[in-house]
Amino acid sequence: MDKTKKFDLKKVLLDNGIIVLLMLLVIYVSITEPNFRSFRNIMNLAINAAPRVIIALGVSACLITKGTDLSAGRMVGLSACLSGIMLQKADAPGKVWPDFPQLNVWVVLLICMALCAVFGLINGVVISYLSVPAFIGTLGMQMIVYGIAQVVTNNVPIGGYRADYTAVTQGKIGGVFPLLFLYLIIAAVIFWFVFNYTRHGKYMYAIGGNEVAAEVSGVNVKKTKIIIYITAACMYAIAGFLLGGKSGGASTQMGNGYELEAIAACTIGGVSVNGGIGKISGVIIGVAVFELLKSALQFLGLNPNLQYIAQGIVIVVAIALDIRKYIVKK
Amino acid sequence: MDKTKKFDLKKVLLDNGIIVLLMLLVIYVSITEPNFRSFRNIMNLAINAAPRVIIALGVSACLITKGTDLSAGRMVGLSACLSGIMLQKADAPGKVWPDFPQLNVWVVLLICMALCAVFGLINGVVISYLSVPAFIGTLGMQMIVYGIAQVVTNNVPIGGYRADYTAVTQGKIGGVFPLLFLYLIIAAVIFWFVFNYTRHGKYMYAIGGNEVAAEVSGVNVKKTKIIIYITAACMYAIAGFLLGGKSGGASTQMGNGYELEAIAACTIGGVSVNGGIGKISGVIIGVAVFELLKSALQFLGLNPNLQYIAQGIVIVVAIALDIRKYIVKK
Amino acid sequence: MAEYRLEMRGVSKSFPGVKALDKINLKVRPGTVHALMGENGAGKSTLMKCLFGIYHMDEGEVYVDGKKVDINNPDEALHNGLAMVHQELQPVPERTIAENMYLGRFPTKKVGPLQVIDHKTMNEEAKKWLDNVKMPFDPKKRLGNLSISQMQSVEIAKAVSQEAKLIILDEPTSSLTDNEVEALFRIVRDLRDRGVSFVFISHKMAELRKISDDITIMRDGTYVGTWEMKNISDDDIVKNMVGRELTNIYPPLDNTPGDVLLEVDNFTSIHSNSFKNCSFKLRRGEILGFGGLVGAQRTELMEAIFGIRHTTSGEVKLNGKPLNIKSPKDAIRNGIGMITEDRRGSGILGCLSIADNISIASLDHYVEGGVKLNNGKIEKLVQDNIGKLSIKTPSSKTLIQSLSGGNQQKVIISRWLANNPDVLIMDEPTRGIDVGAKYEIYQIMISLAKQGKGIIMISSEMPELIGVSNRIMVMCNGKITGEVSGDEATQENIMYFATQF
Amino acid sequence: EDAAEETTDEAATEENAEAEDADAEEAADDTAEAASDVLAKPDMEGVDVENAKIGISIYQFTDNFMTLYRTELVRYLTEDLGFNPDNVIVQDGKNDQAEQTNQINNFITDQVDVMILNLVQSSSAPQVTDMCNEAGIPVVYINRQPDETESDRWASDGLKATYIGADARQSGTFQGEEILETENKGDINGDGKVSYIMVQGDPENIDAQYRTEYSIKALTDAGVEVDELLLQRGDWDQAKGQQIVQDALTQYGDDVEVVFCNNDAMALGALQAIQAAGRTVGKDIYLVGVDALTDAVQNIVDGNFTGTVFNDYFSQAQGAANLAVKFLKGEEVDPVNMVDYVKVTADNAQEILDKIK
Ligand SMILES: Nc1ncnc2c1ncn2[C@@H]1O[C@H](COP(=O)(O)OP(=O)(O)OP(=O)(O)O)[C@@H](O)[C@H]1O
Ligand SMILES: Nc1ncnc2c1ncn2[C@@H]1O[C@H](COP(=O)(O)OP(=O)(O)OP(=O)(O)O)[C@@H](O)[C@H]1O
Ligand SMILES: [Mg+2]
Ligand SMILES: [Mg+2]
Repeated sequence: MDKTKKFDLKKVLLDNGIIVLLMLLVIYVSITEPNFRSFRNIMNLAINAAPRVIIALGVSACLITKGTDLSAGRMVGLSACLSGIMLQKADAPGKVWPDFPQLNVWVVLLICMALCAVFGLINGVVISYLSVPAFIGTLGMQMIVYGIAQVVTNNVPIGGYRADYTAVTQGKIGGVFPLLFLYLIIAAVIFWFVFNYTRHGKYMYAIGGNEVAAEVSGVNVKKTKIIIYITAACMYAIAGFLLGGKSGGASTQMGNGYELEAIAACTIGGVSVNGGIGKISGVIIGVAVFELLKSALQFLGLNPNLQYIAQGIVIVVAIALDIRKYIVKK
Repeated sequence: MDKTKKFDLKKVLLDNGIIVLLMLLVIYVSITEPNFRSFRNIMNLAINAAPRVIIALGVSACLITKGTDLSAGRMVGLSACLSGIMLQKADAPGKVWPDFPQLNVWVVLLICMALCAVFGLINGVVISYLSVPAFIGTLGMQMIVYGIAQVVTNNVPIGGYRADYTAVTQGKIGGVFPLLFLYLIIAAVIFWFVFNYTRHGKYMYAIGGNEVAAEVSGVNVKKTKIIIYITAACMYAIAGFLLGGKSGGASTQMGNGYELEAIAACTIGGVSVNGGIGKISGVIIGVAVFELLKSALQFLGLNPNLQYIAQGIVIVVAIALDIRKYIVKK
Repeated sequence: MAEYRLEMRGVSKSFPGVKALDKINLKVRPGTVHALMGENGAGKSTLMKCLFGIYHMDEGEVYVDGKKVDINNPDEALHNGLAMVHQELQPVPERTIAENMYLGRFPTKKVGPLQVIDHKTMNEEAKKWLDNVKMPFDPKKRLGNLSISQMQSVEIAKAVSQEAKLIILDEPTSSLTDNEVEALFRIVRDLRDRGVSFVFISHKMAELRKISDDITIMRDGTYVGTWEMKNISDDDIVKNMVGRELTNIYPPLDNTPGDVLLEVDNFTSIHSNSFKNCSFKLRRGEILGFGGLVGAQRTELMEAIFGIRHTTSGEVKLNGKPLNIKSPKDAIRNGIGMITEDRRGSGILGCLSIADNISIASLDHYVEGGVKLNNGKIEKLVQDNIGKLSIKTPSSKTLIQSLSGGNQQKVIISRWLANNPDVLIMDEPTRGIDVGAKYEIYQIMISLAKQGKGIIMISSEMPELIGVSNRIMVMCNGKITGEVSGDEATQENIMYFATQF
Repeated sequence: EDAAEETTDEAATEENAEAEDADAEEAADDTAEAASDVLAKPDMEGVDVENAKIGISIYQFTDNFMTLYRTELVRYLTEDLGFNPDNVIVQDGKNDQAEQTNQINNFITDQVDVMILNLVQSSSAPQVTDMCNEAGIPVVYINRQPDETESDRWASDGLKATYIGADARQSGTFQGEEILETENKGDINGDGKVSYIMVQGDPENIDAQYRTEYSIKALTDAGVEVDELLLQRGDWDQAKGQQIVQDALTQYGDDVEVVFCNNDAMALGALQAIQAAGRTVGKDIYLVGVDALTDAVQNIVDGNFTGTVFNDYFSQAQGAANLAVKFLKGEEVDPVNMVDYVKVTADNAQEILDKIK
């Protein structure tokens, strides 16, 4: 936002309160637990963050248009289960679809994306044409998708994946640079371009700013929204595909509740739930804050019950600090 | 909103689409499953609805001020566990606090309310003074409260309740009229009065309709919001107390996810998530829709996986139908 | 009795990047109407918001009846006997008119131990004050059903009903028509005679002449001076405001209408109480004025042409070829643009930058290779417009919501200049715009006309209507009741048609 | 076929946390005589298999173990015992006791003849038992065990209620014993103590607590010194299991000798992390889970898994059905019937795999 010209340390610290807070934590942990700053742990973080960022990117677009998407987590789960089912070894014990052809791994990804895109389309139509509030529309979709996932998997956990699936999800370039991290970067760059250098992006912000005004200025609000929810759904599909491969198995519970974490991460990163405001860099920072926090708390060996409390507090404090920037001083 | 004077069946049917839909379902089930319309089942419904309505009432006030409260479910859980712990029989196996005095059951309720009120206060302050979006502030609180519940109960499920606790939660007046239903009625009447005949109620609607307007008209917006979140928290405490007694036991997972159902119920009942609009009658109808649906689906013996799908669809359809009323064609 | 009802000394206030107020003084005598004038962005509203406790002033002192007061929020302001009509309407559309009027001070009665809202008293009181401002509405009616001007009147009724010692009116007449203004003035005079003081902000010289006793002029957030109205001429006022001579209010109307550009035939709304069978023609290079009383449905008619509202019948032809317009997008694609009446509701993109607000309607012109936008070119476009309309802002990245009312209006106009349509519909284009800026806007309209564009201007200001229209259509209660050519137009003959119920 | 596959998650037996170890032994004793008659297919003389209504409520359908359990239960009731499929009603407790109580109420309203209940909160058993007995409907509790005082009450007050299940403590104990059975008793680096990571399920489920406690107890009871490097909750989730172990291996590196997981899903996640970290199970690290998911058992066969524990849902499901039949026939039943867990290691992995396939 509008910074005063002259450098003001206090202000800078407060304006970047979250980052500062976190850096302190990181520094502390790095000192007490040297392995925390090891290259491997940094790569771990990148790997853990990848699916989260991909989900958060999808959600952020919804948030920017004053919307939201509560079906994210369940779609991740459905996609994880589906890709898992389609990519089980031919001889995997208890193959769910025993005589399903051995499709190319990318084809499977596309199938999952296509399926989720359909749900995204429904979300979009329900929200824009039936003008159902996004919160409720996607909440309903959350239940529907969950039900479908259960029907598809029959609540049986999926495992015994093909080597190529494991390769594209757990592989490392030159044995060091995780593919997942590469996917993260690609996704972020594409979204950054769309948000800043396309009409779709500008329209998205305009709708968030004032839907009526956008409409009157010739923006096709309905179409824009539908595209946003479809894209988001595709991102969830990708995330689910990666998450399942990363964990070497999937169940209907996978991804449960991720939507809330994603929304929280976006907000921490400065995406306004009141629409119109939000940057890709922010989304990434938001997720990073979350993942760093989780990993730091684990390294500190904090009692798991207290970890919930700690996370909750951090969310609130982080955002309270961040909001300060956007409130016009009175 | 501009209703045509002359009676128009189609319009009436559409305007009450949810109710109509539901009535059809109810009639169908009543015919195929006679027990469904038995007095006993109707009482069951009333009993199930009671805690839900009490929660929804609390949430509705938050929604009307353009807010929300995601900590509802976890507070219900905490309150259920706490009241459970305090009301275990002296000789209950594995009593959590063995030498805790045998307090009067209503005193215990007040203690739980007081505790939750503190969390409500924090919600309110965070939202109004730190201007953290309600969604995120209460999401953080959700985690915090859950963590606390685990610390308090040490994740041990609680049971072996005192007779007086069971009496006030499961008792029936004259052996037929459930006390829970009585509590529901009392709560609803009080809220109805506050919403329609007190300044607090009017301020609440005004804030939802246009916060700046309320502010410049001299309404103490911050105070009003804080009161709302405190009251809501107290309602969750009551609901938790009742729910625990009703189920004869409690665990940290109790109430998990109730906030979303409550919000959905409110919206089905015509409480606008965009603030400023909502009636008590609507809230009750909304919850009734939910409970009737659940019970009807079970009586039909529908596969539980499909029940999720059915519920999701009903939510969306119901609200899509309801919204129509509020859209004025230009 | 103190010498001054209100005294503000050395008030300063700055926002990030803007020094909005710099040592401003304001002295209001009891029982007088004190005019506050200045260009858009001069700081009038900010000054009043500081007084009313909406903003906290960086420095300065406030005295009410000689007593130093420290006002931190509107509530305290009200308790100090101040009331205010805000420049930006603050309605709660979903609630009743009465509830809007008594928000923050609902009358209550004791029922047993309980304080209960006294709906009866509230509605009766509200009714009384509404009649007073010639707004005979049922106070139990939803406020949202009213037009902007009607809401404006309700706000006024609310302010005067507060029985305050000092009432601030920030451009109260900006969306009122003459008879509503008359009603307002009657009340103001009447209250003034009972010792109530007023601060009256307006850009309409004539009004101020009629109503005010003293005048304080501001320029760029600085204090210029205070005069008794009778001791200062209009030219001096303008000179002090803009800091330069401004010879006349309307530029020469030297455009020449050509052949028919737009043909509107038999438009009828889906709502029985709205516009019916409206037909008219707009010529190339013509500025066509639309006059009428509020509620004449001019806005509705134009919004229907623009694809915002639904019609049962009606056809639009552009250059003789019929158009099928279902949404503003269609209209814009066919070269029709519209500046809507409700700036905040359907104009500004609040939390977006000025740049985004200006470019949003014309992004199609800046696409390269099918997808990528040339943000460089867009920024240039934005800078051009900021210059051309002298929009007062620290930068093009500034959020539009932080601009002064008038400057926001200029941004919206830029949006359509950038889009460059063949037909531009302007609904109250100079609402809340200062004299200097008005002149600039008229010039723009005329130069557009000279480029062969067609311009439709809805205006409730008679002089403006007469001053810059080649031709004037007059509407009354949904029907086009008459047509007057620019040169023979007079207040009288327009009024005549405007009242053909 | 596929449903009979894998199993994750806890087979739940709930007892309060302060339970004496004594219970464990005594529980183990029960099993002996339980197995004998309850597990044998009863003759269906005098049972109205056409019209008898059976109400079943599972604490949560998404629980994979209970999915296998109920699949087998329904199959056995309808195919082997010949009950009418339309009268075998299965409900999902949605892990919400209030919800489940509603369902039980509906069963009563619906006048079922016997209920098989997998309570969300075993602590609610007293209330449920009374509700059902008032309505004259006998109850077979499965999977999550009501505490002794309650089951004793059934015997003493002659209430028509019984429990059949396995003892979660045993599953923990077996995990520990599997580590003890390795050639170096889990002490790979020979520093005289076993350094381990514990990945816990959602502790709200008592199994998580028992497995965590008793797996270690088995070691200490055998006089082995232990060192807990880290305890984290993975909530039965494979993704969390992977993430926790991945980070833990980064933090503690070679110090980690054993990875205990409360269920196989998390253990399978852990396996991904272990392999990614270039460690080899059996060589420089040990990994044990519970549930005997086919995937896990397969990994034991392939040598990527030290062991798991099979929760014998066949016996439990059939036993539960048999108990229900006994009630219908009005026979006497023991209040508590225990079924044993089965250790799964390289020795018997293949044979178990064939059984559950
Ligand atoms: N909330 C705000 N944040 C930042 N700048 C602001 C804010 N409010 C006003 N300003 C700036 O202060 C200056 C004065 O604005 P103000 O609204 O007082 O002008 P005004 O005299 O009322 O103009 P108009 O006649 O158009 O209403 C303008 O430059 C405006 O951009
Ligand atoms: N008779 C009436 N009673 C109540 N409301 C009315 C009436 N006539 C019109 N309105 C309201 O006023 C609006 C119509 O006024 P409209 O804005 O069309 O008049 P206008 O001539 O366009 O005024 P403006 O010059 O402000 O645009 C509609 O929104 C309608 O709700
Ligand atoms: Mg102003
Ligand atoms: Mg489970």
